[in-house]
Amino acid sequence: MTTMTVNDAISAALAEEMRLDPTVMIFGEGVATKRHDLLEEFGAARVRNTPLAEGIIAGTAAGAAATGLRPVVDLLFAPFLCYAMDEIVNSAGKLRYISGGQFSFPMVVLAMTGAGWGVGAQHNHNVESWFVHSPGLKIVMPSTPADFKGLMKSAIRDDNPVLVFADIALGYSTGEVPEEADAIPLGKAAVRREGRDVTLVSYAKTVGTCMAAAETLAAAGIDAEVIDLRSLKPLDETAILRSVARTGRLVVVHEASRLCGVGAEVAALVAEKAFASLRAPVLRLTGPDAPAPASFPLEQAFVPQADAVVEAVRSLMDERAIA
Amino acid sequence: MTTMTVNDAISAALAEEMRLDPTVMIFGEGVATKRHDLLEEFGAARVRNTPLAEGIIAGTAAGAAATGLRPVVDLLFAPFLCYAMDEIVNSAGKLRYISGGQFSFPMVVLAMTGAGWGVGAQHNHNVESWFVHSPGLKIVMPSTPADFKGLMKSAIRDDNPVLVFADIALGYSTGEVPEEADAIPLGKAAVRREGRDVTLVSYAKTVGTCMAAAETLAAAGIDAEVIDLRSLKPLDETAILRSVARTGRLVVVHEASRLCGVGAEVAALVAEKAFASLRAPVLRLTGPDAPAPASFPLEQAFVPQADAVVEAVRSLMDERAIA
Amino acid sequence: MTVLPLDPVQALERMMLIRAYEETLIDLHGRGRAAGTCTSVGQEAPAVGVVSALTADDLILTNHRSAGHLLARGADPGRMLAEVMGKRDGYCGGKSGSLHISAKEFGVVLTSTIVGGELALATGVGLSRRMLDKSGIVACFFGDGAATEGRFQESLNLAAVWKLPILYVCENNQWQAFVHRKETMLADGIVGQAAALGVETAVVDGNDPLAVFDAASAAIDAIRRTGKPFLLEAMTYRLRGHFEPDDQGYVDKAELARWRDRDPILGLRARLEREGRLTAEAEAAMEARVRAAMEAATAFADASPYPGVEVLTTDVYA
Amino acid sequence: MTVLPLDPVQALERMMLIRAYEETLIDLHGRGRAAGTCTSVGQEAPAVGVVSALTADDLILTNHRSAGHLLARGADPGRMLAEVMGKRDGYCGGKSGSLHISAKEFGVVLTSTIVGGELALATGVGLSRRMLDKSGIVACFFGDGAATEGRFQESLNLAAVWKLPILYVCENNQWQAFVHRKETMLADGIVGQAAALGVETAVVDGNDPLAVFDAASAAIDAIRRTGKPFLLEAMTYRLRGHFEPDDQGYVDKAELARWRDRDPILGLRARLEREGRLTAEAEAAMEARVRAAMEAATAFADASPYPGVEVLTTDVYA
Ligand SMILES: Cc1ncc(C[n+]2csc(CCOP(=O)(O)OP(=O)(O)O)c2C)c(N)n1
Ligand SMILES: Cc1ncc(C[n+]2csc(CCOP(=O)(O)OP(=O)(O)O)c2C)c(N)n1
Ligand SMILES: [Mg+2]
Ligand SMILES: [Mg+2]
Repeated sequence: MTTMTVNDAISAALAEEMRLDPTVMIFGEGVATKRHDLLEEFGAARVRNTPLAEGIIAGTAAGAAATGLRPVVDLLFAPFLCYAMDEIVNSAGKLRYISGGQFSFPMVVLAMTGAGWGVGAQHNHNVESWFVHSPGLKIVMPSTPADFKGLMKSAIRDDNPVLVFADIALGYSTGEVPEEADAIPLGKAAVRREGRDVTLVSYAKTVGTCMAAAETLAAAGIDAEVIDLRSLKPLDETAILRSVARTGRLVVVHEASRLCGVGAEVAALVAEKAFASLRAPVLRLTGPDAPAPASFPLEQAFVPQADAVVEAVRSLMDERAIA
Repeated sequence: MTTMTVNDAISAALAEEMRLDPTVMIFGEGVATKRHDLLEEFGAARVRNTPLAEGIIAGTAAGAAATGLRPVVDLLFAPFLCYAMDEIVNSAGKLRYISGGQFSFPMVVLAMTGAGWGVGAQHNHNVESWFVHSPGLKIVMPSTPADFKGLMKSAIRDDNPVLVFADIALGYSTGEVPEEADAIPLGKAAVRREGRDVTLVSYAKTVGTCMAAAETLAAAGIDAEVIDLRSLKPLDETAILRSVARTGRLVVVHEASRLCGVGAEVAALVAEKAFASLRAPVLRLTGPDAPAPASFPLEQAFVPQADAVVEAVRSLMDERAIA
Repeated sequence: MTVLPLDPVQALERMMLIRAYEETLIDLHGRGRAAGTCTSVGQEAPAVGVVSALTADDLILTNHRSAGHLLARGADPGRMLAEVMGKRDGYCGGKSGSLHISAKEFGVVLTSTIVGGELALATGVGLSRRMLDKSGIVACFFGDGAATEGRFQESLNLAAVWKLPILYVCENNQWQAFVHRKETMLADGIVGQAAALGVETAVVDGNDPLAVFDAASAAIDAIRRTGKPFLLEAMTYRLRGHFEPDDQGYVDKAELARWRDRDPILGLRARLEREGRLTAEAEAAMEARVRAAMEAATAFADASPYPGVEVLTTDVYA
Repeated sequence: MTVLPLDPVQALERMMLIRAYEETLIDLHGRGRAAGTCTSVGQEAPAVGVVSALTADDLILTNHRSAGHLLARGADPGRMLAEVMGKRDGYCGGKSGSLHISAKEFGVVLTSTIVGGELALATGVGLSRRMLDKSGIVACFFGDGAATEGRFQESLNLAAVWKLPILYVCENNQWQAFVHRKETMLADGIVGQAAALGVETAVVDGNDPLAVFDAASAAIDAIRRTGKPFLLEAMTYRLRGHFEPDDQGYVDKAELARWRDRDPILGLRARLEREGRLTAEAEAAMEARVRAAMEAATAFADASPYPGVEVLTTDVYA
């Protein structure tokens, strides 16, 4: 085990996969400048700066992926993906199907997202659910260094386009990472804490929020299970349903806004497939349906807090009538 | 009352609003060619063809809206919005908030979507839920000529960016439209059929599917209520909850794919706020999580059919255990 | 690999096949047996001229008006028709529709109906040629309309900066769906922009397949020699509407008539006749071969079954 | 409306204020009291030169490196600082952050931190000027990096075709975040592309505020006369890092030193001293005024409260 940050875990995954497979390369605005280690080790052909143009960066990745390379592109901040939607959604996500399976698109798109940097709504917008809604893509949004490393490795090896969202607030958080970390399969959730009274489903920074809430709840005798989705697509439906079947109660927590978010999907899934086990309403705690403010106290208020999770769970535990 | 098609209803709304307000204008690829009547009546300054560049079309609309005009832009097919995501989401949807309320964005984005034209996944992709998820936007997706006309008028008058999605399969469908149609307020669902046993929530072409299913169900003694959302944002939560409170059963039907779609939102809403009334699992019938195929029989199979709705409702009615 | 000089008689027959293919499709559409489509009637010369200048190693990206590029490359009109008709034996199993055919076996990769999509992908295909040390170049066909999407600038700029082996072929057919090019740009063509980005360019009469072949061959030579991209702008005209059916009510009749007089097939045929290189018998034989090919193609496509619904969700993920 | 000739001494003071504002911000950031930000240190001349050539009716769009444009236009440094610090009395109530200030009262509309966003919006602002018969023009500031986004082409092309009254001002500061311009384009500037689109252009020494003023005035005259867009490219240099803090470890030291020697403030000051138009007393008085202005601004911003959480979801919809 080594202790490393999320940012270092991403770098380590990149370096290891580039060592293993000469077709893996990385490019983006400032990538060669900022990832100087990779540039030194793998050279200027495989580690490239690009012009400032997200659309052609993603399009180049898709074209390269379809014809023999495994590109990783760094598009910096999630809202910038707006310039690359056509290439990601209409090309990378669809052209395999459209071509009747003639081509595949082994590529990775990296982007940061989330509150914590105070730079406002054009740099901070959690849009992962757009891509969950779109066909042909996979999406991961881990919460620990080990998961970032393991899932990043899987993302690079996967023959499909994978979007890896890094919650900016986690970049410098540290954690244990196995020395010879294996790839962690896409599509498997992690149970961060077992519990029998209520299931808390989350991903990215709000996993920590749920863990904190679970501690508080434990002190009050309420035993919360915390599920970290890690992969948003494929979604680990089994892990969610298995947990809710036991607990009968579900709160989904994420920073992205509520309407048609991943929380909506998880809640709808449970309302369909675990209905008989449900003993209380399914709650969602999410960021508000508003652009992200830059002002520090507002930005903090934007993110669901542990208090609110505790309160939500308490309200569910009181729904005795239904139990 | 006059009988007209959906396409004519949209044209009529445009003409009426352009007559009422000289700041209303329309532009897009081929708009002046295809809407020759508008060109004749309102002139080349207010009805314009553009270069083939969706991003700048939407950006121009946003800039114009912020400084005194009420532009309507036709972006043709929903997947082409991928080229305009930045302008719609990051600019039109966020800059009011970012500027602390200094600017508003009274603009309308028109696009066609949906199966029925056999032209494949880069022209047919139901992405309305992306915009529901994004702050600052309103979304309508009507099913009747009268609603298209009335909601289009409201969209033009609204001081916020409104996306109007037209299900291509409905373009030539006809219906009664009041002679002096008033604007229909955004955010109000329409109950197309009252019923007490189950609530079918839908929008666009699958409203017709639900109506057909309801007929079949009626013959079998099952009384379905059919709600046509019309506006996806604001979403008429009251209408949905009121209905489910009475029926205790919900099936959501749409052509867009399932994950993080509008159906997920409706199901999650009900699982939270009408849980106590629910007597059966909440079901969603949606298009598959795949790009839209072009081949006729596949394209047909892509869209939820009345049979499947009937079957889903029957399965719910059998859930006696829970009632 | 060397490319043989273009045999003008063969070029004529290829153009005739393209024309016949599209006329067959229009006819099938008229009889309700195929979906509407975008034809390239009048634009056969850039397809035949450029594609004939490519070697088997080269890759092609194209757009919604691609039948000519595919047929010039040797694709089977029967499998193409089957694709357009949504049949199982189409190149993409019927999933792609009338505008989208890609055929990996012929190096026709990633046909995009998002105008500009081919420009966005071309750089990646060029990059993989470079990185994998492949000898082939990439030919990317697009329209004058695509050149007004910002991806045009982005693609050419990246190709120039990264020195990617791409032949950009703009078929400037004067139309962008229902809008005349003159309404969307001040210049008469796009080479100025390419030059400003540092991309070498040439303009060619896009209704003369032999001139196109020569220009494309020179451009490809330059690409192979320098490793750098090149833009060839072929000036031509869309003789039919944007999408079948289309009454062309918005088209200037005089302009259309002028370009009809420059029909590339009639032009080459007249020239060959004039030069005594085409006899009436040879012509008749060509016509018969083309007719037979299209009859066989139609029969093949007709006989092909629709795909079963079980493939509705296959090929989404690798 | 007429614009007065630029008083070089006033121009100097304005540039000093901009510099002092940004140094204050860097200092506040260093002490943990303000978020990081993008400064325009070294690029004060295009801000002062162009903005001084505008009238009150003209509108400005700008980007993430906008403090100079705002201050040159007369915005209050106190309200600007308050905005950057997320305080209630900021121009946008604290919601916008360090990069996003728009101030309608000064005609500074729609500051975008999406690189290219200002280019996408400018055409609409130009269109509204035209359609509403407003006399003002639109000044759109953007960087050399923004010019590599496809929106650059799309914006200029539409402005050219629709004849929109827009002054595009490219502050070519040689850097695009952590990437040198030479890595992203083959030409040394972007006027070639604009010219290819039919937009009139000029290049100016972006470290000389008087030269910029003259060039901008001439460009604005041309826009008012012809109604057509114009692109002015100001060649300058980003003397500090992309975003504070930034150690500039990736910057070529010799290049940086060369441009430090061309610091626009030192340059103009030396020239005015040389020409006997600036006495030591006048200089001291200017410095004192600037210092006082920034002290007042800091005090104002410090005193301003944070917004209450009740505004978290206000201003989303009109
Ligand atoms: C992004 C996008 N916008 C609009 C369309 C609709 N459309 C299809 S073809 C076409 C015209 C394209 O013009 P050009 O690039 O010149 O090609 P041509 O059709 O003339 O061959 C348009 C507007 C599209 N398919 N994709
Ligand atoms: C669409 C987008 N991509 C990337 C960024 C990140 N970013 C912010 S400023 C910048 C550099 C911009 O360069 P330029 O346009 O030359 O302006 P400068 O910073 O040099 O003034 C980058 C890459 C962004 N804000 N928006
Ligand atoms: Mg064209
Ligand atoms: Mg720059």
